[in-house]
Amino acid sequence: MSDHEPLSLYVPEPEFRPGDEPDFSNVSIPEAGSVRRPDIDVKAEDIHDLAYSIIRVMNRKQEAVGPWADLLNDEQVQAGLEDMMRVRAFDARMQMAQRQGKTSFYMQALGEEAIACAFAKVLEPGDMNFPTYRQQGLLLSSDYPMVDMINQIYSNKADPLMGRQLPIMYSSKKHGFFTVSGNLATQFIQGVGWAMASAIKGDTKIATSWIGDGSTAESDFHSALVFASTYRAPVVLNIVNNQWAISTFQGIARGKAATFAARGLGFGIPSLRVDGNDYLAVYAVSKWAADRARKGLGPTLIEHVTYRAGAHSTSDDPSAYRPKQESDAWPLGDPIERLKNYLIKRGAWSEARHVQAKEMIETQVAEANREAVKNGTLHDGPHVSARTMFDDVYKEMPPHLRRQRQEAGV
Amino acid sequence: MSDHEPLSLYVPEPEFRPGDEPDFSNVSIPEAGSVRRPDIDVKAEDIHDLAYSIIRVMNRKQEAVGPWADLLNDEQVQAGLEDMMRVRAFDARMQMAQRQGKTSFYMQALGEEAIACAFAKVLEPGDMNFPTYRQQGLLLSSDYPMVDMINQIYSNKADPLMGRQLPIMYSSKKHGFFTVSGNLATQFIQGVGWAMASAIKGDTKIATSWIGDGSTAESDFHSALVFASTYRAPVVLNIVNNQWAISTFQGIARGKAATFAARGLGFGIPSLRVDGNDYLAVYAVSKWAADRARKGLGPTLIEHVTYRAGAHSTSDDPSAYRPKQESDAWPLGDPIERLKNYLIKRGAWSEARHVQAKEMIETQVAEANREAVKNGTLHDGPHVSARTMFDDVYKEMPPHLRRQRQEAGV
Amino acid sequence: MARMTMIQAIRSAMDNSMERDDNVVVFGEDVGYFGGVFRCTEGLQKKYGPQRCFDSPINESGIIGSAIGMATYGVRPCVEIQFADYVFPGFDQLSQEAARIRYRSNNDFTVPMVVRMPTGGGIFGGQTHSQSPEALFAHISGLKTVIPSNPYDAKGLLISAIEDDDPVIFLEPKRLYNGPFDGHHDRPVTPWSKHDLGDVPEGHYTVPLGKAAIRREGEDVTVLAYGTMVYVAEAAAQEAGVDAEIIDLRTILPLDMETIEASVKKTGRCVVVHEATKTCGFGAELMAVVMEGCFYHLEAPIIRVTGYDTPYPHAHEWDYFPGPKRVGDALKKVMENA
Amino acid sequence: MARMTMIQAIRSAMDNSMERDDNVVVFGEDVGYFGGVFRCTEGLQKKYGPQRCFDSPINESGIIGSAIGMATYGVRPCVEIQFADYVFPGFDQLSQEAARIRYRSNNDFTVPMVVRMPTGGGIFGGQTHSQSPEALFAHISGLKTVIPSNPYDAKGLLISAIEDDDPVIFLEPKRLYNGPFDGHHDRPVTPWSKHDLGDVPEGHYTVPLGKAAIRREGEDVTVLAYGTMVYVAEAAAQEAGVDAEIIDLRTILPLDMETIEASVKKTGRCVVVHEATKTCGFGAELMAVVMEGCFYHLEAPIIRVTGYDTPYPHAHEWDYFPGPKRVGDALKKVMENA
Ligand SMILES: Cc1ncc(C[n+]2csc(CCOP(=O)(O)OP(=O)(O)O)c2C)c(N)n1
Ligand SMILES: Cc1ncc(C[n+]2csc(CCOP(=O)(O)OP(=O)(O)O)c2C)c(N)n1
Ligand SMILES: [Mg+2]
Ligand SMILES: [Mg+2]
Repeated sequence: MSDHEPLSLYVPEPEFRPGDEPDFSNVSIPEAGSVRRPDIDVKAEDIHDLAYSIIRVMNRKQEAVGPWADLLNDEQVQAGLEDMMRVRAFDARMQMAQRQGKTSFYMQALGEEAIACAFAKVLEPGDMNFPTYRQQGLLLSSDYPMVDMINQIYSNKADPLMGRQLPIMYSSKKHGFFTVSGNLATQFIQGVGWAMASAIKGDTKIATSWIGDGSTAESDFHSALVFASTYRAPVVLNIVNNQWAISTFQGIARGKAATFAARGLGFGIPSLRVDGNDYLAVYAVSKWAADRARKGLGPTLIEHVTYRAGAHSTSDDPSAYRPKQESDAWPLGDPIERLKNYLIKRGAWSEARHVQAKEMIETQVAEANREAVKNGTLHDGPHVSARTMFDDVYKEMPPHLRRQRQEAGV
Repeated sequence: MSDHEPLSLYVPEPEFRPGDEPDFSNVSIPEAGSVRRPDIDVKAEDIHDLAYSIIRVMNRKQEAVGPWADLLNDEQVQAGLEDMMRVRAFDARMQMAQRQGKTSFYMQALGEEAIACAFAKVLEPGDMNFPTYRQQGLLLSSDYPMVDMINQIYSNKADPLMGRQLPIMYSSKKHGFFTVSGNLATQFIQGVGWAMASAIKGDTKIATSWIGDGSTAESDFHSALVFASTYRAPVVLNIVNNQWAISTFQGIARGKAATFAARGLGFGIPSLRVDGNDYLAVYAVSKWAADRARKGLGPTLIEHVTYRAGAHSTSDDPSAYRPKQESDAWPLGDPIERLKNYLIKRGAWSEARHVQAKEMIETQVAEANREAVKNGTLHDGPHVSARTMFDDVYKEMPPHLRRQRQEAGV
Repeated sequence: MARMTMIQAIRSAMDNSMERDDNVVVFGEDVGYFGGVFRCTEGLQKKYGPQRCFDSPINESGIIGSAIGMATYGVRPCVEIQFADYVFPGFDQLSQEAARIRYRSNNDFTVPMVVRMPTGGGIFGGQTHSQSPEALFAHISGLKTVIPSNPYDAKGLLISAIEDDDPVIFLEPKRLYNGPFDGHHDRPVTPWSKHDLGDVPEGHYTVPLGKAAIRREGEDVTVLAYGTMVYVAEAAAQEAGVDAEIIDLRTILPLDMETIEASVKKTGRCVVVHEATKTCGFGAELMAVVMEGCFYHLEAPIIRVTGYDTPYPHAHEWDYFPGPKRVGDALKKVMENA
Repeated sequence: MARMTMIQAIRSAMDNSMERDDNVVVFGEDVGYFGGVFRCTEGLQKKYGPQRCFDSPINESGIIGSAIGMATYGVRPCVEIQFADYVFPGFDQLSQEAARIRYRSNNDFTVPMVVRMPTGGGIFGGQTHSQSPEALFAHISGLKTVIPSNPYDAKGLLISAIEDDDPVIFLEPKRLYNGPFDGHHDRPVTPWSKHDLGDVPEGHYTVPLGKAAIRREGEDVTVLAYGTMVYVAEAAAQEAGVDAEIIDLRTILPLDMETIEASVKKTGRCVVVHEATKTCGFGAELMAVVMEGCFYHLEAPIIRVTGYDTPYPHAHEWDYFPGPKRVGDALKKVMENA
């Protein structure tokens, strides 16, 4: 027998479950403008505090304040607002399309639109994103054709990926969007490798890797930090902390201490947290990080703090594991509403113009959808020929696949 | 064309290569006794500094000083000194045995003896180590029979592991020594799982996981930190930073920033660095961590700073990649010399007694070796019957293995 | 006795096991509060508390590695990998650790552990929710690999797996969770509630590992199949009018050679069917052992019908899936050959 | 032309490739300053600088994952995994990523990458320095897998692999690094300097992937082998006095079916040999394809001689290793069967 008290396993639980009244009033959120903006060549150890704080630009009065403000003019911000509105409208339309049986599966970015949309604006042609399945905002904020996205989602005969990939697993080298993987976290280290290649070649391109809060637990998150810090790779490492990983709250990946951003500090990587629902803050922090990468100062880790307002995917129903009202109670608000109010306050936007913009965007989305439907949908076809199923496993088809294709009679 | 300067890949290099004169005078080493000793229920964020410092007890005058001192009486320290001497003598004998062809392979712990030897003393019966291949000190400081170790190394007929395992990959549940794996880092998360099981069962046993500096780059280091922090597992996570991973210096695993201990901070795990060549300091810090685990306060990460004074293994020749004198120039000294001098200064040891102890230990080792040789050696045998090669793949031998054994005619 | 879906049967196996043995613990991604994305662990956390059924971080190496540690402690973990496609970050822990710990430690440490995972296609899951990696496990000495085809077996085999003292891979054909799917994707599937093998005792029982079941007796040709392919083979045999003897292997390692050999020696012909890619799939091993054991009884070359050697394509799921037509053609061909 | 060991030939392949193409980069554990634990990359860092040949952190998933990223950039990484036994932490990146990126992106991104690793036993490496995992790679659609058996091929195949636009696994039988080992562990090994296949051009040349080589022509039985087993088979044939046709597969995927079929159709008998564990090893696939292609020409069942289905035991290395005695017995047996 032992003299010691029995041990017990601690299993973290979220604060609120269905039936609870979510109340985030005890969550301390730094005031907008209150967090300092260091020079880009700062050492990681001199900004440990930034990994525990939240950089915010828009205050409650809808003004942009503090050292991270004033990087974008009104026109740019208007475009950013429209980008976010486009993502939301696109998501809503595709969500519906899935319900209608046009595709097998869809994943929205509801509530997280600011992150990818703002980030897209700090990149230059030739840079490469290694995204997850929730960064459609990167494509929708650049000139990637919506109809191609929908063709992919419908796996139809015009699908640029030949019906081979799950819906939303886009790929576009030209638009700096690495082929999305269904396997979590693998892209995080691949982006580091790509950035290392740019440095090896003496080029000027940078990479960005993306990962969700839950997926930071995966080993490739660690691989990425090890390689990025060792070789000072020109990469921006983005964590999108939307509080949930399917039904699992972020405390299972994080424990109940420190922050996701703080994971970078042990590697000497400058690490910052940003209000992910504040378009202006995301832009400012992303720009800071991209500038570091481009200047050869190495990697930066950014934790974008946001909230997954929708279901994980069309296969998920969050009411089974979190209160329905949690999304509304979430203290960082809605990114579109906030940016809209900021512009209105500046006199650079109006309710009327907003309605108008929304209509215009919804029309664009509807048109793209109509266009795509002409090329077919998942269950009704047409698809590309089944014969193509055997292509591109290798650059040249080896004899055994030729034989199998023949046997398949396609 | 881009407006930016070309990037280039940074590849960390050690300060000294063969032909260089190693000079560590610019390495700042905190004075013995200068680092504070927090309460064991301290929060990780309140002791970030301890992950960047080095806890030391023995000063240059061979006295034990400061808040981490005075935990062991002279008799205990004498035993500790003899433990370290036993490891060194054992290693020397086995190194020679490998050269004589008695075994295929050997790995010394030369210069690192204090770590495992001191750590062994903070454990209680029933606790479990998940060691690497360089923690023979754990066995040699407990009552595990040396002759069994040698039988294993010689893969002879008395080998407790039936000749199945590489030399030095010991296993002894009874002595709290988990079966050593050839695959790096896997044990680090296994130890966490074992500790979780103890907590699940409401038991009082704790686990300790061990890993080398180079192996912290492996993914299972991350898995261990994630699981240990999330479930507050009763485990002590030990990093033995002996500066080298075969030919690769620790800067490749660590980059050239932060420390290995700092990796724990992003998980909210209290993380400390200790002078691994200071037996008294290792004991004190290990005790602090073991107490935390036992009291249900969760994991602790310890970076033991030491130097691999010998070759990586009998297959390695370090003169190809580091200066021969580097080991002597290394500023933390030799653990045996230091503890010996401390005891002499206290009047609890003498040169004569040291010589005597050394002789006695060498005799014990030689006797154990003679005993083991009677059971055979790798190339000359005898071994256990080849028939046993088919046993214990499963608890019960399935038909296909029975058939294969029959075909083998053994 | 109750009618259960395969999901309910699997849940019931864990429930019974947790009730009988305090050492059984269940964890994995989303398995705790929510009860798993396929709901196999629903209600277990509520019943047994979060210390025995809990959510894990998304780290398959961590799930398997920590389970190994627990198992060596004496706890019996039954962990879930959300999809078989996601086991690979944990493949090192499985193949290099779990599989060898008993052997390398000479029984000093053992790993009684079950790793459950949904396998196979047929749900438009694309290349990352459809794979059938059984052959990779079968090549690793020290692992056992089980693939049930119906609720009764699923429960009995899972209880056996949990009670087994070695690591067991438990592959759940996700297309069978709700009913026996015969590959006719354009027809409704009979739910398990209308199928005899949906009759599942509520209490404890076992189906032994390493024993195949003959699903249909026949004289003309032996079909070796497991999981979903059992029903595809049944449909194919009927439609092709071939008197096939259909063997559901249930456990691919250890393999029930006795049942296989007796059947092939009787029929003199053999067709091997699986959904996994062809090259180096488990079908190759089946062809090899049948050749080794029954060469002089074979009246025609063994034919294998498998997934093609490409990733599992999303839109062309039904072109890829080895359905009743392809299996039926093979049955006819093996009958023509001589 | 120079006499080279297999190590020198492999080094020369990388050296030539780095010289011809700036995009070729080499990295891995201990491969930079030191030149690799088997010295295959010795001198490359000095010649091409640390940006093109460097030490990596000990993280196989990171090595392979970062190489994938580099390859999609346009660089051509040739990375080393220190031992094939240690590839498993990177198995997810290889099997789920490298293997499928071309396919899933419809050629938008491609992965021209080589993953080199020493394979096989015979050096008293125990269970973690002796494994032969080729079957696991062969089951993954999208990977090519190469196993050279001599310096000439090693160099030519490695250059082909580096120039290939798809991911290639390059398994180096470590027991052959210094000479052709025929399994007679108690006899001295001829060094490559005394063997014709040690004649290696210093410049650029290729040996195509997917083409087998007939090492010995014969009439009685076809032996399918690769790597070390080629020499074991040669010794066995000679000692057993069987006129064997010995085929060195060189590339196991894609497989040279033409050469295999022509030979088996000629001899009517076949023995398959590998060092890897038996169940679901590549030998099973070879038996399957030979049966599919040559059933009616087979006069006896194909026999496979392989490692046993246990971990690779340290002290019993020579009981485990499928040496000339076991292979010779199989040759005699296949000749007796009819
Ligand atoms: C290797 C792997 N394991 C598990 C899954 C299943 N899975 C898909 S998404 C997901 C949750 C990811 O959560 P998070 O990283 O927070 O991203 P979010 O969905 O919130 O954007 C899981 C577990 C997977 N796709 N890959
Ligand atoms: C997964 C894996 N990769 C690579 C190796 C080869 N290897 C054995 S020891 C070693 C170096 C480990 O260095 P470190 O962790 O610093 O431990 P030390 O030897 O210094 O005690 C390497 C690369 C291995 N055993 N396992
Ligand atoms: Mg999330
Ligand atoms: Mg080391």
